[in-house]
Amino acid sequence: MITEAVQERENYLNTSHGIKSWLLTKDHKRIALLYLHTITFFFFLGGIFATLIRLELLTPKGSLVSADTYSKLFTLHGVIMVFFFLIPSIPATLGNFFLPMMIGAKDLAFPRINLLSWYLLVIGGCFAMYAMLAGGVDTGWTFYVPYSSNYSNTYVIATGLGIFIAGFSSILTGLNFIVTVHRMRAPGMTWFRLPLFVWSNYATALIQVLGTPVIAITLVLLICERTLHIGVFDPARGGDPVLFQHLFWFYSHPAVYIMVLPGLGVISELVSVFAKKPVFGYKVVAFSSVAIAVLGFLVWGHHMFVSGQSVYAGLVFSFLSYFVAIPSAIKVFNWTATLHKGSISYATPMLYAFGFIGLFTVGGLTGLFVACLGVDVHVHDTYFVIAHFHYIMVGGTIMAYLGGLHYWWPKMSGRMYPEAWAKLSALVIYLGFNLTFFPQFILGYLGMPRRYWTYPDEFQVLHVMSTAGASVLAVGYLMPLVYFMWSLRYGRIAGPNPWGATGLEWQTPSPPPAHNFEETPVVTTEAYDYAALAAMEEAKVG
Amino acid sequence: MHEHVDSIKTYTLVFFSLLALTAATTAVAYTDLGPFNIVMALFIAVLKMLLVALFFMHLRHSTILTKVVVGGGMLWLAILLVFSLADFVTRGWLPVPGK
Amino acid sequence: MGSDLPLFPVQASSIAPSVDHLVYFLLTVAVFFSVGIFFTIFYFAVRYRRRSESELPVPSEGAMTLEILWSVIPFGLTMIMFVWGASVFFTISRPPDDAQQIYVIGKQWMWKIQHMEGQREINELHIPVGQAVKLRMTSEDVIHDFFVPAFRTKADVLPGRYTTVWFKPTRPGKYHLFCSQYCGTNHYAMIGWVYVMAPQDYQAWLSGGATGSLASSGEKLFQTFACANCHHLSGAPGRGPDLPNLYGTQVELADGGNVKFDEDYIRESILNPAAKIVKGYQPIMPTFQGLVTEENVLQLIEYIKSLTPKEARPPAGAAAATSKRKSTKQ
Amino acid sequence: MDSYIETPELREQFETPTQQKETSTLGMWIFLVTEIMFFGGLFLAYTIYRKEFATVFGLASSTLDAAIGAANTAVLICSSFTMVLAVRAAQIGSRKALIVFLILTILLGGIFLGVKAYEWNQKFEEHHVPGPAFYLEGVPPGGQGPAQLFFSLYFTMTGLHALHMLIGEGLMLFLLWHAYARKYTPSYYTPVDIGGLYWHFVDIVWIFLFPLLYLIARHQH
Repeated sequence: MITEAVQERENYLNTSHGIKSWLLTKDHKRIALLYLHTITFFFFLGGIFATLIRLELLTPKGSLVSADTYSKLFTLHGVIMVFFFLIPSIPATLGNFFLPMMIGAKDLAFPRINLLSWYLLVIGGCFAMYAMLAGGVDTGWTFYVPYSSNYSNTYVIATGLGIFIAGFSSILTGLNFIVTVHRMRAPGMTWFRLPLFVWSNYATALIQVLGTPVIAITLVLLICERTLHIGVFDPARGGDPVLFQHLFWFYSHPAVYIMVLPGLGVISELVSVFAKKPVFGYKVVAFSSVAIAVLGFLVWGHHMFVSGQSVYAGLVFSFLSYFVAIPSAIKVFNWTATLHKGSISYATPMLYAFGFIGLFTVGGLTGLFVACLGVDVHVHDTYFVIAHFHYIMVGGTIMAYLGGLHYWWPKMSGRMYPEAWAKLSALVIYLGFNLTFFPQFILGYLGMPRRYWTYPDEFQVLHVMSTAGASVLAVGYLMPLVYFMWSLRYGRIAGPNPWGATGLEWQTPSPPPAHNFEETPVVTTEAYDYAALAAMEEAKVG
Repeated sequence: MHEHVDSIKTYTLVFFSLLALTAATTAVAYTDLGPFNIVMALFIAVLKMLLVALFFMHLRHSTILTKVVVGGGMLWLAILLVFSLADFVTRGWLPVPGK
Repeated sequence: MGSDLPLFPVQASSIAPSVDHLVYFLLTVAVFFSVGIFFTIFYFAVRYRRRSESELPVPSEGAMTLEILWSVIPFGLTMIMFVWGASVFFTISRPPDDAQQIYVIGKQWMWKIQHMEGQREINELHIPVGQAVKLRMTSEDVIHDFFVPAFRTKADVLPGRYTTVWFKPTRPGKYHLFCSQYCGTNHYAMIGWVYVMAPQDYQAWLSGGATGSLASSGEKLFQTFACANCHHLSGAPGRGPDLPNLYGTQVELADGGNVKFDEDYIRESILNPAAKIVKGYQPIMPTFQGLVTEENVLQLIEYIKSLTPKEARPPAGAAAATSKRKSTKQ
Repeated sequence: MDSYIETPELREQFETPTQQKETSTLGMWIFLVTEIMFFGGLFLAYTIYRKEFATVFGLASSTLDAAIGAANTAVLICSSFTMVLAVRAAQIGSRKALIVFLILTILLGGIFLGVKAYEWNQKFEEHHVPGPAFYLEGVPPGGQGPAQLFFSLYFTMTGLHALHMLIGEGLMLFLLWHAYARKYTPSYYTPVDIGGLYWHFVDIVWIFLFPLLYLIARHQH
C-alpha cells in the first residue's frame, strides 16, 4: 500500500519515462544519476586494474602479466581513477543532486551545460576506453616528457584527448556551481547560512575553473609535440622537460583538492547530523575550504623537489605547503569538537565519517613528511608517496563519497539501504584499506620505488600484506553495489527526513519532485539549527 | 532593465585610441630603449587591454562580482608565471648543476 | 622465500642519520596527533552516544581562542619541520669542496658510470668509504632518477642538462641503486648496486682495466673534430675563445649578459653554440648535436677543464657570490 | 508561482529576467577566466624561452612582417569596434543596425583570418616551420634549435588564437541568424552581449600576441 502511494506521487524519477527522457534531461537530479552510473562503471574498471596490479606484486619476480602490460595497468588505473572517477565523483553526483536543493533552487544555473558536461565526460571516457582497448597507454598518469612525447609507442594521444575533453566537463561543472551559488540562492539563504557541503563544493569549483585550463593547454602541447614535433619540451632544441612538470602540477596538485574538498564538505554534514549539533566553528570551517582552494595553487612545486628544479624554488614551495596543513588541521579539530556533548548516532554514514577523519588525519600527517624537503628527497617516487596519496584519495575521498551516498541514498531513491550490511561493509572497507596501504609507508621508507614490475625479495612480506588487504578492500567495495541495488526494490520506504537533518533537501519529499520544491523555500534560520527543526516538527504534529 | 547605453562618441574615441596605441607600440619597438622596450610593449598592451575591457566589454558598468572575477583571473595568471619563474630565475644560484 | 621483514633501511651515508633524525621528529608529531584524535573521537563517540531519538544537545558556541590555539600550535610545529627539513635539504644539495667527481649517464635501461681515471661501469658503482663523491649526471633519452635508499638521497637525471647528487658513504657494503623516475617498460630493470669499499680495496679496483683518463680521451676528440682550428690553445687570437684558464670564471657575453664558464655552459656551447656567444666573437660555430655522444661531451668537458689548472680555478663559493650579484668584476 | 513572469526567453530555473541575464553574463566572464589560464600556459612557455634565448628569439621575431602584423591588429580592433556597436544596436533595439554591424564584424574577422592564412603560408614556403626542413636565414647554425622553439610558439599561439577566431565567427553567424529572425529585443539580447564579450576577449589575446611575437627586437635588426 505504502509502496504504491510513493510510486503514485509524482517525483523526478517517474515524471517522464523512456531512455530519451534520461539522455535529454535537463534535471540536475537525473543528470546526477547519469553521472552516478558513469563513475561507478569507471570506479570498478579502475578497481580491476588495481586488483591486477596488486596480484602481480604478490611475488617479487613478475609472473602474472608482462612488464609492458604492468606499465599499462598502473597508467590506466591512475588515469581512470583520477580523471574519470575521483574528479567527477562527489561534485558531479552528490553535488549535482544536492547543491541546488540545499540552496533552495529549482535547478543549476545552466541545466543544458550541465547535461553537456556529462556528455563530455562520457566522450572523454570513450577516448580513454578506446586507448585502453586499442593497446593501452604506458606513460604513467603523469605523462612526463620526453617519455610521453618522444619515446612511448602507446596511445598517448587518444588518452590525452580523453582527459582534455573530460577536463572541459570538469570546468563546466565548476562554472555552473559558482554561478549557481552566486545567483540562485533562495530568499533568506545568505552566505553564512549555506550548508558546509555547498561551501566546499564552491571552493572546489574555483579550483576546477582556475586550474583545469592549464592541464588542457599542457595536453595540447603534448599532443602537438607527439604529432607535429614542435619541440617545446625537447631538450635537443633548447626546450625544457621540467617546464612540462610545472604546467602539469599547476593543475594536478590543486586537482588533489578537487578530489578531497567535496569530501570534507560531506563529512561536515555527516558529523553535524549524526551528532545533532551545528558544526563547531561554522565560519572557520567554511573559510578553511576556500583557504585550502587558494593555498592549493601555491604549492605545486613540492612534487618537483628532486626534478632539477632550483633549490630556492623548492624552499618556497615547501614553506607554502605547510600553510595548507593548517586549514586541514582546523577542520579535523572542529569536527572532533562538534562531537563534544553531542547526541552521537552510529548510523553507517557516521561510521564512514569516523573512518574518514582517522584516515584523512594519517594522510594529512604523512603529507608533512613529503612536504619536508630533507625527507622528501628520500621518499619521493617511492611507495611512501603512494601510501600517502591513497590515504587522502581513497581513505579520504572514497570514504566520504560512500558516507555521503549512504546518507543521501534515501533522498535519491526514496528507500533505505540495509543498515546491518552497510555497517559490515564499512568495517570491511576500513580494515581492508589499512591493511592495503599502511605497509606501503614502510615499503616506501625502505626505498621501494614506484612503478616497478619486479622488486628485491626482502620487500615481499610487506607486498603480500598489501595484496591481502586489497582483496579484502575489493570485497568491501562490492557489497554496497549489491545492497544499494537490492534496496531500490526491497528497501524500507524512507520518508522525507529519515535522519532528522536540517538541510532544505530534507524538507521536500523523497524522492524529490521534478522542480525540487512545491514552492520556493524561504530560509529564516542558520544552517544546522536542530532546535528550530524540532520546533517545526512539533508545530506540524500539534 | 536598466542597462547603461554608452554613446557612439565614447566608443569612437576608444576605437581611435586603440588604433593610435597600435601605431605607438609599433613605433616604439623600432627605437632602442634597452631593457625598456619590453616594458613599453607590455605597458601599451595592458593599456589597450584596459580600454577594451572597461569600455567595449562594459567592465566599468559591471557588478563588483564581475570585477572580482576578472581580477582573480589575472591574479591566477600571475601566480602561474611568478611561481614558475621562481624556479627558472633562481637556477644556478647555488653553484651546483641541477640544483 | 628467504626474505625477512626489514622495517627500517640501513644507514650508509653521512646524510642518512640526519634524515632519519628528522623523520623521528616527524613521526613523533604524527603519532601524537593521530593517537590524540583517534582517542578523543572514540571517547566522545562512546561518552555522548545517542540514548534517545528525541534528545537535543545544546549547540556549542564557537570559541575563537580555541580556533586560534589549534591553528597556531600546529603552525609552529610545521615551521620547525620546514626549517629543519630545509637545512637537511641544503646539506643534501651542496656537495663538499673535496668531493670526488664521477660521471653518470642514464639511458633506457641502464646506468653508465665513468670515473675520472677512465674506468667505466654499467649498473655498478664502486666508491671508497669515507670519501665524499659527487655524481654529475645526464640522460641520453628520457628522465631517470638516481636513487640509493641506504644513502637517503636521489636526484632526477635529465636529458640536455647536468644534475648532481652527492654522498659520503660511511659503511662498506653493497647497496641498492634504483631508477626511481618511471622511464619506460623496463624501468624496473634499471637497477644496480653501489659497492662501498675499504680504501685499499678501492685502490686495487681502480688500478685494473682503465683505458686512459676522461681528459685524455677528450684531447683525442678535440683533435678529431679539429676544434683547435678556431680555439687555438696557444694564446694566439682565433675565431673562437681561447680555452685555457677559462674554467670557473665569469665570461662576458655578446648580448651584454654574463655566464659562468662551467660544465653546463661548455655542454651547451658544444650542442647549441649560438645560445650564448662570448663577447667579441661571431656566432659561426656549428652544432655538434648528433656528432658527439653524451660520453664524448663529458670527455671534452674534462679535457677543457684540464686546460685550467686546479689552483687557477676560483673557489666554487666565490663564483656563486659574483654570479648572484651579476657583474661586479670584469 | 505568481511571481513567475512568463516571457518566452525566461528559462524555468530562473525567477526573473534580470536574474537570468546576470547569471549568463557572470557565466561568460568565468569562462573567459578559464581562457586566460588556457593561454596562460603558453605565455609561461614563451616567457621562459624568450628569457633563455633572448638573442635568437629577437632574430627569429624580426623575420615576421611587422607591417602585416600591425595592419592585422588594426583590422581586429575595427572588428571589436563594430562588435560593440552591434551590442549597442541590440540594446536600443535597432535590428537593422545590429545586422549590419554583425556582418561587418564577420567580414573583418574573415579578413584577419585571411591575412593570418597568408602569413602561415609564407612561413611554410620559407621553411620556417619547425621540423627537419627548418632553416632560418640570419640565425647561426647553432641557434636553429631555439629558433624552432620561437616558431613552435608562434604557430601554437597564433594557431590557437585563430581557432578561437573561427569559433567566434561561428558565434557571430549564429547571432546574425537569430537577429535576422527577430529573436532579440531591448529586454532580451543576452546572447549578443556575451558573444561580444567573447569577441573582445579574443581581441585582447591578440593585443598581447602582436608585440610579443612581432616586435621583440625591431630596434636591433
